[in-house]
Amino acid sequence: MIQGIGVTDFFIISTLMFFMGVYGFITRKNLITILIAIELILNAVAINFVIINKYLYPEGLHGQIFSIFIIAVAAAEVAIAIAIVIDFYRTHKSVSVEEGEMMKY
Amino acid sequence: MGSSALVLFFIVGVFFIGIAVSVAALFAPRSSNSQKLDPWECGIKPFGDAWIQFKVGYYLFAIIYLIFDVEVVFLVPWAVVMKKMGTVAFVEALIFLVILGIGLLYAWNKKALKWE
Amino acid sequence: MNAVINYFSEIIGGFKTLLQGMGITGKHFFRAHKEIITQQYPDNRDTLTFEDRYRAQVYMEHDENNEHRCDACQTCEIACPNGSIEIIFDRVVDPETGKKKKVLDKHIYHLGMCTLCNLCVLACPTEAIKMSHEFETAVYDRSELTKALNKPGSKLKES
Amino acid sequence: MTNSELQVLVSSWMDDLEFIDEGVQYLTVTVPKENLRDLMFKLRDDSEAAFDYMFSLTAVDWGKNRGMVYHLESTKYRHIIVVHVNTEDETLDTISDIYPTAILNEREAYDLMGIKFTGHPDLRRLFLQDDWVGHPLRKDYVDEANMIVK
Amino acid sequence: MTTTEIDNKTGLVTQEYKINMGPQHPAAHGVLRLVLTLDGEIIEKVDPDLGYIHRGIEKMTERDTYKQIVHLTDRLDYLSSHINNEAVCLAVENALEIEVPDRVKVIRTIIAELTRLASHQLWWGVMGMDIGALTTFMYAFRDRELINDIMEETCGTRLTMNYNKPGGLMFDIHPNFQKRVKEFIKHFKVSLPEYNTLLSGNVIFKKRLQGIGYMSKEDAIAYGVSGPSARGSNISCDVRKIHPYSAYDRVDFNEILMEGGDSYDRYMVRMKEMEESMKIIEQLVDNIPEGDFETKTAAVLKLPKGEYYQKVESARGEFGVFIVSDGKKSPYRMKFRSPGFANLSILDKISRGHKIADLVAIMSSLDFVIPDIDR
Amino acid sequence: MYDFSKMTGAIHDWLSSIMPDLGVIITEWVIIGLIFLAFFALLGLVLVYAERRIAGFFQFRLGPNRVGPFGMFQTVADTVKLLLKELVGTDRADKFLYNLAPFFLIIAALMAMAAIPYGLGLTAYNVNIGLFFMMAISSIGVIGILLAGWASNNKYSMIGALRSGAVIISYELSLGLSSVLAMILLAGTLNMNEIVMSQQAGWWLFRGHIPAIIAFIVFIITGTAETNRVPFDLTEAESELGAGFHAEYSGIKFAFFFLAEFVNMFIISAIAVTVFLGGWLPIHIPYWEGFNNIMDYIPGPIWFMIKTSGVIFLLMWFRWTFPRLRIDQILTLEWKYLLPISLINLILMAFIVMMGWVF
Amino acid sequence: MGVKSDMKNKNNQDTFPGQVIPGGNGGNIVVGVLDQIINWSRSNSLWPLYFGTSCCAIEMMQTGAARHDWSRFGMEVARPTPRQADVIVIAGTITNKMAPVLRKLYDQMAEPKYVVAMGACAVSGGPFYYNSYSVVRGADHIIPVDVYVPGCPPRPESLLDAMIKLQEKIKTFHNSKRKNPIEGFDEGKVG
Amino acid sequence: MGAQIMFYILAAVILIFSFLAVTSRKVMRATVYLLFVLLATAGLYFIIDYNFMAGIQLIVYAGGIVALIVFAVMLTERIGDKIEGPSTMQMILAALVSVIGAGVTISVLLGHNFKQASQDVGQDVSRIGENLLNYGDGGYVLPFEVVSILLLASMIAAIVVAKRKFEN
Ligand code: SF4
Ligand code: SF4
Ligand code: SF4
Repeated sequence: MIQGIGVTDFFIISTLMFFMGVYGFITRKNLITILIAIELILNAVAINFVIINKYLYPEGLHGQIFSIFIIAVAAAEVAIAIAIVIDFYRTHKSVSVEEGEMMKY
Repeated sequence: MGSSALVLFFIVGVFFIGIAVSVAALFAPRSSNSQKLDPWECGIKPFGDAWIQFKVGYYLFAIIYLIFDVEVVFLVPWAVVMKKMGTVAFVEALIFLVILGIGLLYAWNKKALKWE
Repeated sequence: MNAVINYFSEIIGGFKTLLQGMGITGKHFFRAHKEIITQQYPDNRDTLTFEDRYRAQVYMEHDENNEHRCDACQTCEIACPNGSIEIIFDRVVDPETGKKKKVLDKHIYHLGMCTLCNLCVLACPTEAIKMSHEFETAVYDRSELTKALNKPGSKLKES
Repeated sequence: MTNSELQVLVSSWMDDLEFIDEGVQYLTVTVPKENLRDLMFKLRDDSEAAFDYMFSLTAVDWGKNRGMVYHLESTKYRHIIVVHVNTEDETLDTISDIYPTAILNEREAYDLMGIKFTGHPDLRRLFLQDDWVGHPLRKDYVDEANMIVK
Repeated sequence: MTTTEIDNKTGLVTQEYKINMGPQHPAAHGVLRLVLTLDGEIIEKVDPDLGYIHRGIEKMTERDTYKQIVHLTDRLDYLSSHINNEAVCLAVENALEIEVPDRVKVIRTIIAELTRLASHQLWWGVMGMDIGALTTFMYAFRDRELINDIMEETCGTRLTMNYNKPGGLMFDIHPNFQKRVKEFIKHFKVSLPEYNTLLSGNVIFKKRLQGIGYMSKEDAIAYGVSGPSARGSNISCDVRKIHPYSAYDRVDFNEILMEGGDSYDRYMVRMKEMEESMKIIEQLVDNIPEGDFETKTAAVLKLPKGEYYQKVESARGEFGVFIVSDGKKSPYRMKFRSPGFANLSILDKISRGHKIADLVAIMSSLDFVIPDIDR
Repeated sequence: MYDFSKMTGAIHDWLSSIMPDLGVIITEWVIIGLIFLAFFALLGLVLVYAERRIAGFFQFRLGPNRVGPFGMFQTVADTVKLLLKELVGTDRADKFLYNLAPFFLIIAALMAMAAIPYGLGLTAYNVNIGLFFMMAISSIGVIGILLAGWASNNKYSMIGALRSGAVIISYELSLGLSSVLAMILLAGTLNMNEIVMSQQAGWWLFRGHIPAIIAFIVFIITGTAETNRVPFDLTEAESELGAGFHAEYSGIKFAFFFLAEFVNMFIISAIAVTVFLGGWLPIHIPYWEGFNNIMDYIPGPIWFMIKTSGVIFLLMWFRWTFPRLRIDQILTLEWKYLLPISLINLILMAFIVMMGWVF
Repeated sequence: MGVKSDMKNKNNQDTFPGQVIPGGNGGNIVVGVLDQIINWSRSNSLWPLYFGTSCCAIEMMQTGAARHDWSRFGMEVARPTPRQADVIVIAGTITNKMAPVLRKLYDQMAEPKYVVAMGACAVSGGPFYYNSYSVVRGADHIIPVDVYVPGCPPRPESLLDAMIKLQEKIKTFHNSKRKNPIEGFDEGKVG
Repeated sequence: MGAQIMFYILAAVILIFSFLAVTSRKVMRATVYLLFVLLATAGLYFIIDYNFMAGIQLIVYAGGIVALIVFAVMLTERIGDKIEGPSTMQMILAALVSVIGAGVTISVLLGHNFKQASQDVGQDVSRIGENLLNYGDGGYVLPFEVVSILLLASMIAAIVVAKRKFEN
């Protein structure tokens, strides 16, 4: 536990990170950058879980284990997403969303 | 030392490179000419950029790797407590491993492990 | 089942060849003190010898009276495939016979171009030029490689 | 097959072949350039000739005209024939589809002798730079800049 | 310089990915430049760009005398320099109908086989390096040094010996020659099995070469491939057997033939050829007939008008000399049929669909010497 | 067994007696930083020198022997030269990433070195997840290689980087799965020091039956691949790709890659020693009490270094013997041979541990 | 393309076609302590570029091989890329087509860089000086050469001797007064 | 003290690079910035002594996911090109959404008083392991096995997608 740093500080960081992710998710058109934004969001959530575990319920492990699952899910998601991105790229020669919409992917 | 060691080594690394590079940048002789900054390609002017799409079969390996990587992560806590927990842990991990083994076999079967 | 057996026998067979290879290199490593064949040039400069026929550059033999045998016949110049030899000669009138005769002024030899093919030496009718073993020929300036083979002040040996 | 048998065989295909007897080692035949490809096909495909191995292609500048000298050998019978073909206007038919080994060799001939092979898939300079002027193996080639004549 | 198009079969957007391999590249064997068109790491097209070492030797010969030409051929395929010399000398001797003494023939043959051994050793070492085994190079060069010593002792230089001349040899052999050759053979009989254990048997090496660069018999003939590369595809093309010259008609040796046609077979042909070369040398070295080492010839040789062709088997394949003479002291036109040139022409065909790493292996197995190709 | 934590503790106490807390921390940091930096640099120098000399002995030659006694200053000269060599790169590169790439490699290597147990109490970063930490940190280095190859905008670098990315990440699996996990099963802890201590009765290599030996072999193979050395040196693959991913780096920046390669080799060897060969524990032979007692007098760090050198020598031996594999063969080797074998081996090991069949 | 001919005089060797780029620097006997250290390190760590074009390359390889072993001088680290190399040993003939390549490689090398011309071809065109239409008469028309080794090919000891002479030359470099020898010589124009 | 400084530095790194990651115009750079964010997050875990979490963060995120994204970028991007930025309208909208969302959340967070636990419980991998494999109360054995199914499924999905043949 860090002296002088409260749980709220962590939450603020993760919140900001989360909403930056949201911002990126909305504004980006490139599939890979969208993926990056999603990663930011997931990471923010994972931080939250860990911090809740650490600061609020240190005896338990739920937060941590939950984070681990989040990371696992994130990995699975990225794996599929990248496969899709590359497949998308193969068919459309671009990874921009707009073209994807055009082709009714 | 606790995790502050990591900070220390981070700083050491940055300093190490920083100092070395700045010594080189300050004291090394320099020259310039019109060809120096071309990429090296066996002494011939390269055809275009290297940054064009490069089709390789590598990425499938990277994807499968990621899945297995997560598996390793899950197995680490298991490995640590395996000695203590005995049969239960063994059986559980066995199920876990078998399921992923199926995945590997599937990939093998689908020729995803074949380089193309 | 066969596939499984093949799978493992392949691994083991492959492993064996790898170990054999390592055996060869390992053998040489551990016998290195006996087998090292490095000649430590330049430390061995004194003991370094070459075969008699070794050709490193052309030179002209001079005897103790500073006399050579080249009569400026230019055979070597013609024989040389790439013009590494140039004979500069004077025509002097022989006082006895009254005929004009060539006398060597300079036997120019371009070491930087010579291919050490030995044709000039074979061609020379008087065996005036030979091949030397002087191999430390590196220079900083190319013009040093152009030499006059006859020493200053040398004369044709009367025979 | 001996040379004379071969000569009989080859001359039975075409009329306007000339055989050279003076100063040659192998059976040597001169073919008009129109018939070159026909002759080559025959030489390769005829079961008795079976010249499947072309081991040398030489472009020669004869002064008044230029030509190619083809050396062929049969890997089956081990007999050798030499084919001469001359051209006045610097064009010849390619034989690179008959003998793929000619692909590079004809490029070389084009590069150094300037003989143009019609029908060659990719007739570029082979040895010299693309902007080189002239064809150096020609007898009349002079190059003040790059050549020091002894 | 990239073009984009959609490949209909796979739907992949393929771009022509062109990459220069050479002229300055560790695997270029000198200065061969290959322009590779790649699809990922797969080679789609190999376009050799020659001429980086084109020295115009054929033009130079038109101004040199026949005796002078010999030393230029050293510089063609410098690894079989002696064999190249021999080709020119034989051509000139045939043209002038000079009968060279038996002794010359035998010595020429021995030295030619030594040259072949040295060339194959170097090839073996470099092949190992190309495949990634760094030590083979040193092992090969250790043994090569011994040959170089013999060469230096008898011929005067180590690499470009210029030991032949029309009508005979430049010198007689050195008195130690036979002894040292025998020593070398004894030494190399121990080393060659080591070569095989270290590299030929190695599972990695085999996997790298087997099935790579398959060359069918028909293709090989059509492209004019000769030498060990062709013999790997089961083509009997050894000039030493078919058109024997020098002393090859009196020695007993096998022409090595392999069925497979892939890089490993080409490799094995050369490995076994080394044994055959040793066999030839062993047969001859004790039986060098007494006699003169040269036939006296005129100072300036003039070939009668006509055309002359002489083929010999160099370390890389069939080396030919074609002389058109107009009766002067220099040839009217002289053409060298270099084995590497023909062998190179098939490179594109056999390396398509392979990977870059395979290309290096294929190039090694074809054993190029670039000045030989460029002339 | 001498416990170095006593010594470090004493230094710490002494320092805190003469200066305030902050001062103590800074002093300790400076000392440790300098020690590790020096060790790091020295390691690079010595390993490069050793590699060149050993290569020489494999090849009937001497290797560098003219600069200083036995050529020992050869690598020093090289370093000074590289330091004073111009830094050139292409103008077509992505400058920021191009310059960033070496940091990943060097810092990852440094951090991994921090977690290695050199002796009892001699670990800069003695963390409870030591081994896991090493794996984690080593997976960062690959990003450096990928970035270096990509940012150079050189086709050879690009191919080299892609290859090495594929190879390194693939082999990380076997490294983690078979070898490390299998041994964690035996040791029951992730802490490097505890792993060493758990081997007091004997090295895991011998106590773990055949699975341990298989794990060791797999570890050595994967370790070679992780460090991009022959027969897995595709990244550089001189005969194919020129210099591979660092083709555009010159001078000291290139030296970093070189250095990182050699330090990584040391790290891999150190892990092998820690996990399989009893770390800094002295060699004990059962029933040879006298011998064992003598061995005990040799300090732990020396044992550690001796064992590490042994493994490093093995890696060098590979390098100077084997030809290089092709990229698809490397991946096949990993995915079709090493990974399945590792998985089965892991289950076997788990079974053995469960039945308590360990010596 | 290629080297332009300004003068042509077949009898005078010093007027090869084109301009000769002088090998620069060196020749100072008195150098400072710092210079000494720097020069020591540079001279003892000469990493050659993989650059062999023809026959001489074999002797260069021979020099790297066990018998002569230039690794004793720390020279066995042959680098394929010019960025990391210190010295080009021009082992073999340089043709007009190769000249721009050589120049480019030299230009791409990081400072300090040295050049050794090995063999008659690199020194002067050697056997191909006369009658050849495609050979550059001496590598110093393209890049400045520090040391010339004649011979065809020079034997390994000769090359080692040249390398030692290069080391000696480097030891007299005055680093602060260094000048770039190719300055003023059609910078980057060849090719 | 030191940890506090570290926290602020890491927080700054996270925020700055998150921002750069979603605004950078070059994809490879964005990826690298993401990597920095993830590394800094791992750093956060390290300083609160959740070492195992940090390790996972490094190994899966930094070593796995980012490497994979780098691969994808290498394979798909014409990276010399910059990606086009969003339209101003879109940017303002997105910024508005984000800022409002963040504002609301933060104000809620600040308003709420969290009951921080007083004692610090040491974390060990074995504890996680025990919990993960425990099938009793508080055990996660079911999720543990489910994850394996998830991974299997995702792997199969990825392979199917990647191996999909192109139909014209
Ligand atoms: S050895 Fe040859 S090249 Fe040299 S001068 Fe004599 S004839 Fe000319
Ligand atoms: S050296 Fe011999 S050949 Fe040459 S000019 Fe003198 S005498 Fe004549
Ligand atoms: S100097 Fe002689 S050996 Fe060297 S490259 Fe030129 S011709 Fe070949």
